[in-house]
Amino acid sequence: MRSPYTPSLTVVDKIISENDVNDIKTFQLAFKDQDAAKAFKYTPGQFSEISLLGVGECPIGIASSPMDEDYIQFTVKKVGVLTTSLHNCVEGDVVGVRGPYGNGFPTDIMEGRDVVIVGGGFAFTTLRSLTKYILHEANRKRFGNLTVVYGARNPGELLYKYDLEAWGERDDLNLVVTVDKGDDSWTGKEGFVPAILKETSPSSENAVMVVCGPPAMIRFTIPVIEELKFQPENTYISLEMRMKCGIGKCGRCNIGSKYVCKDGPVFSFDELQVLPKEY
Amino acid sequence: MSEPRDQIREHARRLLDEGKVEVIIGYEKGSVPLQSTPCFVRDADNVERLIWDSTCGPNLAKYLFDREGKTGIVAKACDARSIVVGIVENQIEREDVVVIGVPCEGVIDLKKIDAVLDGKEILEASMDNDKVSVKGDGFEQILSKKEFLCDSCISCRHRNPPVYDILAGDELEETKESDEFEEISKLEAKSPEERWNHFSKELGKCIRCYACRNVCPLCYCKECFVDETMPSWCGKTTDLSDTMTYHIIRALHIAGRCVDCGACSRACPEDIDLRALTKKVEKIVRELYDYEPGLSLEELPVLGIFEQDDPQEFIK
Amino acid sequence: MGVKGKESTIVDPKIAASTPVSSRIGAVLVVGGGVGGVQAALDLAESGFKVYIVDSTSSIGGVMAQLDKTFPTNDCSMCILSPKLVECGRHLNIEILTCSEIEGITGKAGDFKVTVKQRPKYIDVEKCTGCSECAKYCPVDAIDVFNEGLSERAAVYVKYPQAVPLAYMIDRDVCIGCGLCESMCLADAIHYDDQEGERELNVGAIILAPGLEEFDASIKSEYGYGKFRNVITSIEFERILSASGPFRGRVQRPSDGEIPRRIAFIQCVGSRDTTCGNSYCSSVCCMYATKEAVIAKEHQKDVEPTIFYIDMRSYGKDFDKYIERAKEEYGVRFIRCRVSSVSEDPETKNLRIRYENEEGKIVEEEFDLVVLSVGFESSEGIRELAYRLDIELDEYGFCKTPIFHPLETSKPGIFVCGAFSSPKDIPETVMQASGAAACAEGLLSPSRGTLIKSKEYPGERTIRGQPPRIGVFVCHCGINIGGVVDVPNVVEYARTLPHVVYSEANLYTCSSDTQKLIKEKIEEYDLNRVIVASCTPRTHEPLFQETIRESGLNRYLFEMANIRDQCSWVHMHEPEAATEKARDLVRMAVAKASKLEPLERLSLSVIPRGLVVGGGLAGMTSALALAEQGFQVYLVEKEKELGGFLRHIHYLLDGSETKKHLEDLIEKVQSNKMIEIFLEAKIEEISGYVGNFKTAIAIGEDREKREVEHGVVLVATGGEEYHPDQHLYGKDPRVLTQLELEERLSSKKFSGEPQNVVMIQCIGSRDDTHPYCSRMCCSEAVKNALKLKEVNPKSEVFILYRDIRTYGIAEKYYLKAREEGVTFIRYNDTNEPRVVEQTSDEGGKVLAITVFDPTLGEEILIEADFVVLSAGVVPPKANESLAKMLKVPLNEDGFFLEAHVKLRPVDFSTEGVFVCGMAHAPKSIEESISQARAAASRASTILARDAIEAEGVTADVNDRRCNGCGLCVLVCAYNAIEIDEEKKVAVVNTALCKGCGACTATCRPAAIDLRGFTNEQLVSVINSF
Amino acid sequence: MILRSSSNRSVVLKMKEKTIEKKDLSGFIDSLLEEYQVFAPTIAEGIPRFDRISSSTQVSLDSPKLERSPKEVFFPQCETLFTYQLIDGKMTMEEPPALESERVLLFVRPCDVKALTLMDSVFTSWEPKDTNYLDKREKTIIVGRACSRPWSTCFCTSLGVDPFGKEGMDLVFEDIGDKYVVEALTERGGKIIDGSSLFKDAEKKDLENLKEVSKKATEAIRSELDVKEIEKKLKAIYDDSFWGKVSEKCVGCGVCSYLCPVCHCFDVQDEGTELKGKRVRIWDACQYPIFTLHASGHNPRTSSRERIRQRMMHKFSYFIENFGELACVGCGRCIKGCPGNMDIREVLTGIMATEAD
Repeated sequence: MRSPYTPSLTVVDKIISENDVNDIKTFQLAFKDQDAAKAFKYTPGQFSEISLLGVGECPIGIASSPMDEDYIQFTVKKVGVLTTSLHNCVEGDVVGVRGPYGNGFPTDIMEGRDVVIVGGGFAFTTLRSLTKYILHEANRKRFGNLTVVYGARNPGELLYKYDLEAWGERDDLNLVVTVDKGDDSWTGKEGFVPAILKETSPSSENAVMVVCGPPAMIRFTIPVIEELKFQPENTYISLEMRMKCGIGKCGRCNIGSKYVCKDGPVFSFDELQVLPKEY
Repeated sequence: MSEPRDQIREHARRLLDEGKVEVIIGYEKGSVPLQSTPCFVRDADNVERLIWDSTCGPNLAKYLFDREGKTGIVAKACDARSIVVGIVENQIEREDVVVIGVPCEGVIDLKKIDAVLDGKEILEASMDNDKVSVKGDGFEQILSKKEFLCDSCISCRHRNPPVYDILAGDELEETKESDEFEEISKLEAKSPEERWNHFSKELGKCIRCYACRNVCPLCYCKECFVDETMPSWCGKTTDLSDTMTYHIIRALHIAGRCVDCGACSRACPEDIDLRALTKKVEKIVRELYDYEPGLSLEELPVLGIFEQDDPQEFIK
Repeated sequence: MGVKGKESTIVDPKIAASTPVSSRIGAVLVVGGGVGGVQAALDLAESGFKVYIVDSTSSIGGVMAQLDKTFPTNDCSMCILSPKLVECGRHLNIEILTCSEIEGITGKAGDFKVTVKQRPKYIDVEKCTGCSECAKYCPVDAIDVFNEGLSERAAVYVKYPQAVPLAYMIDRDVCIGCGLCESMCLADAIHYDDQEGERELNVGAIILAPGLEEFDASIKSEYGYGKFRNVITSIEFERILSASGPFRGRVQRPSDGEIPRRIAFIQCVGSRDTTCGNSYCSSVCCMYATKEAVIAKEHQKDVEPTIFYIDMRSYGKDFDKYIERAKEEYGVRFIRCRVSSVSEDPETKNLRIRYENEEGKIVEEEFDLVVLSVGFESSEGIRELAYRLDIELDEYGFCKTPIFHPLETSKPGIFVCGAFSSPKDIPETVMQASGAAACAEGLLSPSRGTLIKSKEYPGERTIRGQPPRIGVFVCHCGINIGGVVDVPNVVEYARTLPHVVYSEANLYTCSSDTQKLIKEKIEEYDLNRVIVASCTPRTHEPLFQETIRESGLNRYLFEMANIRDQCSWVHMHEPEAATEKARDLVRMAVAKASKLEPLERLSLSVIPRGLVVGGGLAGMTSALALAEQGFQVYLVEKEKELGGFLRHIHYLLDGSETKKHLEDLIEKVQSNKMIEIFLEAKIEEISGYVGNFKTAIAIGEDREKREVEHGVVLVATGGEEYHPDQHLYGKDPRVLTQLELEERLSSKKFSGEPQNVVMIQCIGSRDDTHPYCSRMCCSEAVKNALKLKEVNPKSEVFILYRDIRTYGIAEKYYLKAREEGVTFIRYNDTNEPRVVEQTSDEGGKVLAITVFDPTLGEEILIEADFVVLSAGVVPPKANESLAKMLKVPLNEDGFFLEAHVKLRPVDFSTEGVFVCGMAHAPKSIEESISQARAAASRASTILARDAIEAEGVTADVNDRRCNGCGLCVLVCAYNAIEIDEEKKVAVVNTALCKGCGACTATCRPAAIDLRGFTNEQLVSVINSF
Repeated sequence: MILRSSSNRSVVLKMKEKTIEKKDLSGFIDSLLEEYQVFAPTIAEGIPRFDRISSSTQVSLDSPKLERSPKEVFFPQCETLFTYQLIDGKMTMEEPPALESERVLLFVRPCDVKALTLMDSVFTSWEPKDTNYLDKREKTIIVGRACSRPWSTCFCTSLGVDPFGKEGMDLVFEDIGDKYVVEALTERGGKIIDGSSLFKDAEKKDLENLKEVSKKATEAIRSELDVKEIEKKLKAIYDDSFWGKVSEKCVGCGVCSYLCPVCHCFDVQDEGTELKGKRVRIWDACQYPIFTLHASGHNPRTSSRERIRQRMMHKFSYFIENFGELACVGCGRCIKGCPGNMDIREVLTGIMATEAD
């Protein structure tokens, strides 16, 4: 009997510091056990429970794409007990992983349609997974136009600068990167995500919108989404909630009758409309 | 003079009518015989819900912490002392509270009554001055109230609220019949091993429900040490080491502050002898500093101040 | 952080005559490394002068290092002294010359050349690491002088374990030259061929702090010292009590090692004794004997101490309370008598004491141990020193000082402090030391900052976000650690620990070549945390912090594992377990180090001006002392004129007048351009903190507002005469206070008929409402009695007293008064004199005083023309509001409570605020002046800087957890925390925070963390254990 | 072995009723002990609870107080999920072994058995199943007892729980005075009494008696609540001021949750250091403020108003949505245990009486 609570062990392969103040790092993990690696099949938008034995575990969205076969990546901001300990890890340290959990983004629904990805700040991690997934040569044709609007507070806070650079050179996506406030070296856009989204004005015709970001951003983006005429059933958001077990048992991440870990974290706007606003 | 209960109602009505307070916190009859339940009266028409008798156990001072607006509160002596501690510790604004003090002859410990009923359930009960009559399926018994008071009430030395705005009922004569620390002295006389066994047995029962902490007016920390995770001071399991850590540290945190209201003991669903810890700590503070908390608004918290001649036997 | 050179405008004319201002040397020589010398040196060095300390012994510390506890707080003497010694030892601008003596002197004030002779130590102080290996192998057992001969030590020795400098020396008198130590010393520090050396020091001023010697008790042969083994001196007993003493704090008697139950203390051995030439009082013996009695009782419950005394001279601040406690709580028996003889029972070695009790009966009592409370006296060495420096001594061999210049010797530029000028206790010595430093600073202020070194550091490397890269340096400490702990094993082990990227062993990690090596390794391995596993952070942490700072690392990225004092030393016989423990300790240090963060030290600019509150003697003296040093001063006086209490004092014990001195002083203050005087002024508000105070003052009748900014505050609010309501005072014009009597005597209103005068002591002192002794009333009464006798020798003067407290040299005048026929009658506090008006035999109305004379055993009646009440000193009411504004405490009696009664007698725990004069406690003119100068000296250590650096280890409040209960505010000794009433959370002023951690420990919800010792760091240490 | 899960309960058999004399009960229990781990109501230190017994003498059927719920037999308050140890730089993890033998849980009331079936829904109705719970649940034979002595705080009947109900039991004991009527409901239940000479076939009189007793007991339940369509009601009053009032006296302790036989929320914690320790799960309660506190400091349920609402919504609305049943069995433990005498019956009455504002 293998308990669903027992993690598989992975080794930290690589640590990438993502921002200037260095409180966000991407951890690239490789499973120690090949069977576990094979069993770990995920879709963009899913998450895993990351463990440090002796410290605890917490759920973290998967930042790599399912197409990245040799490793999985998690981008972690230093906020709590576990994330702080994780930040103290060095390459070669052992980290437990169980999952993947959650529903992930509805890539099946997106197929054959335009995709608009809107992300702000640290919440871009699973959107990056989705973007990478769609952009993969094996997948790209299955989707229509891809628009990515991504904003951060300042240039230093932008995640995945290496990806953004590579994506910027491609012509099969419309990448719009913005910062709230630029600095001397910043030549890109300045402005808040909702405004930039409005300016970008992607078509809602046969399109699916995915949005992730801090509550304030979401609040101001919703009117823009409505203005752009994206239907609630075609607009998806990935929610943050305090989770523990990740598998719908421990009872703390519910919003109404839904468990964010099991039934989410991705919800369409029309699903959310019937749920209490307790998040 | 009318009954304290009627006086409480009268004062409550007046305070609400005159707009002196927004709410009166008092007791009303509970849903279970011999239990009262906290009651929040905002409308003068509802003051008849308020009661005062020996079932009024919960320490209502708890509800003053973190409350905004003018509040009237029915406070027996120990509740009033908790309020004093709250004021002294900057948690309660004196001017926001109207204390309706009630001299108190002690409250009933239901667990003690249950113990003598041997499994029979009380379905109805009534009380007069010193008797409690209980009725159930096929039995009726009249009990002497005095024998079923809470332990903290038996050793109580402050039956009159030290601070109040209005006094409902007549001041009572203070008694000093028994030795307040008798039980503690007995425990102290035991060998370390016996004491260890006592505490292991008692604290081993803990289910970490935190009822003791949450009913205690003085446990008002925004984040309790047991809940803290950076660092984690205390394991969350029911292993003896964890439950002991929890209870001992809690006792230390209320050292010099605990007024021995007994609310924690009454709240404990596992009947743990919590006062063995809190009363011992109280005794130590008394012996070292000759200090009793909650008696004066002027006195600073004893463990919050340092004086040159403070005893420091612990540093040798 | 540099030190400013300040322009001086006013210079004492006496000094001005010495050396031109421009060529004064910015260095000071301090002779004597006791607590006085150390304090003076620290003050001077901190305010911008180079300091040399010359001590004749092998290390500094003096007598205080030998004491066990100190009265009246029972603080451990070594514990409070040692930090100062360490600070001295590592101060960049203090050079300590041990085993040295002054050979000769040339030059004059401002520019002396002093020749110092250095005896060989046979050990290179620079190389010696204090590891103690040499002493372990030395085959010689010599008498341990530090332990007063009660134990033995090797020929190669260090005075005591905390000695500064912690370097051994060889006692060549007993050394047999076997060479064992040389072969044992891995530091290569032993040089048998060491020669006597000579140094010439060029200094601008000299401070003498050589202290005094204890009286040789064998001279008083009737007490049997030297004959009976169980008769010991108080200083020997002090060593017996000490935990580091010969018996490790166990009270036992020398003859058989048994615990003595009955212990007798005989007071005034070598004091107040004309038979041995020492007619002065040694001032401290009553207190130290009581303290020894109390401590003995604390150490051994069944000890029954008895103190035989003449007068209980517990005149100091809070001393009487101590005596009361000794009686009440400890059951110490006090017997007032002079012991006539001590004899020994040859069998039991017990001692029989013969004495005459109060009823005049001869009593004989047996004791197990007799302690002789020996006094102080001048020594041959001190006389020699005085001779070489050409300074005058008084009749007792103490340094001669004018009353109004108690810190000045007869030679300009040479100052004195401590017991050398007269017997005194530690706080008086410390005050005088700071005061003497102020004198030197005043003289040399133009040269301030010219000879000091300061350090330049490279810019700090930023390590934010980098994973920890820890380097571990494990010290062999010769074979101190290496001989027990398997150091290579620990080094290997350290390498396996998380984040450790480098690890190595050093023979002596503290040696200067290792410092270089550490810096290289930091560079080579890109280390961002450094751990040294060696001795103790107490002595060595600053050194290593310094080293990593020189490599551009924040000093707080250093961590120490104590594998010597707490490991190899205590487990020397279990090498395996010790190695295991060393591994544990290193692992714990690594756990903490990996969580260390750089901390910032707040730099606070300093406004180089002072505010002096009170324009009396102390206030004016301190204002002038600051002005002499070139600092601007605001002097606030509540009255319309300057002068304070001194205006009511007209003459002194020796009969000299005071008026001239006072006028001179006022004139000097008024004419000093650096001093701005506010008369009839009231302080309305004081805000800010050290270096940056802002004070609102209302001046004059029309309360004109003035706001001043200043860096320090000196509190000199003085004292007032108690206004009696007893003994017909105020009802009968013939009942006067001493001040009123003095007024009359000086205005010659008393020159008529011979008068009968009765003086009653302790009016408003040592009673229920004023439990303290007012200290000066006994001298005041003696002074006025002598004056009365002088004005009219036929006058009869009676002084009714409880204890005559003419301590120190004043004892001389007490004797003189007795000789002149002044009658002293003792009364009990239970049997106070009564004063009534009655009709005399002649039919006139006279004052009748009845008093019970315990010696006669009967009540006596005195008819008097005048009754003079020796009214005590009370604190001014306004102290309370001032204390609140300054956030400094008052004691129970209403006087200001200093930071530490022993070693910080003019400081407050609130930085930048100082106290002097009678605001602190009742005291004499000399004491007020000394303390006033001390306050100026302490203040100048702040004012002399451009900026002060606040501690980096400070408290940090987590708003989310804080519930605003305010307990932290109450426990903060530095007033660094306030509650933000709006947010209901505590706010720490990091400028004031000293990082003591009291708030952290008090905070229930653990909302306060101490940076550098965060809960997270400490828990990780514990968890890794 | 019979597989059991919430959707696939064991086959319910109809077998002939038996009886056992009360005096023979201990003999029966002792015979069980020879073969099984046996859990039964006991009293230790004055606290009645279900615990493993080693002798029939430990069994206490008439406890002076309501015993602690039997949920801890399957879902202990602290349960080790796995242990771990770093040996020579290699991390190893070990899960506690599965139960080796079958267990018998004796004398559980119908309401508590019902509660177990509710808990089954949570732990076993979707993947991944909670193996820790499932293992214990599968390997435990549930012996119920009809509730012939309800407490004054019981209100099971209002929630559709029958004090003589047999749902979820393998075997049931029904008290008819000097003996019990015993009914095997599943094969597993039958298995443990098969071959025991202590059990006799029930006589007609016994069954008549049983009917009588059952009727009396049902009548003895005094509390009657109308909670029809409560889930809809709750949705309607979600933002009502009612919650502010009802939560006012709650002090936010976990007594109600910990005594509740249905509450199943838990927390996962590591006990030990980085080198060695265990991961445990511990009961948790939605009334604790930190239950939903995010690491960022955000808390979606900031006050007891939201937390009480969550508790009630979970039991009476969300659970129905997910599993079609209420997550309350009316045992009344929370009423007896609450230090402030907050009575869930009153809260329910209040909910039903509230018109959304």
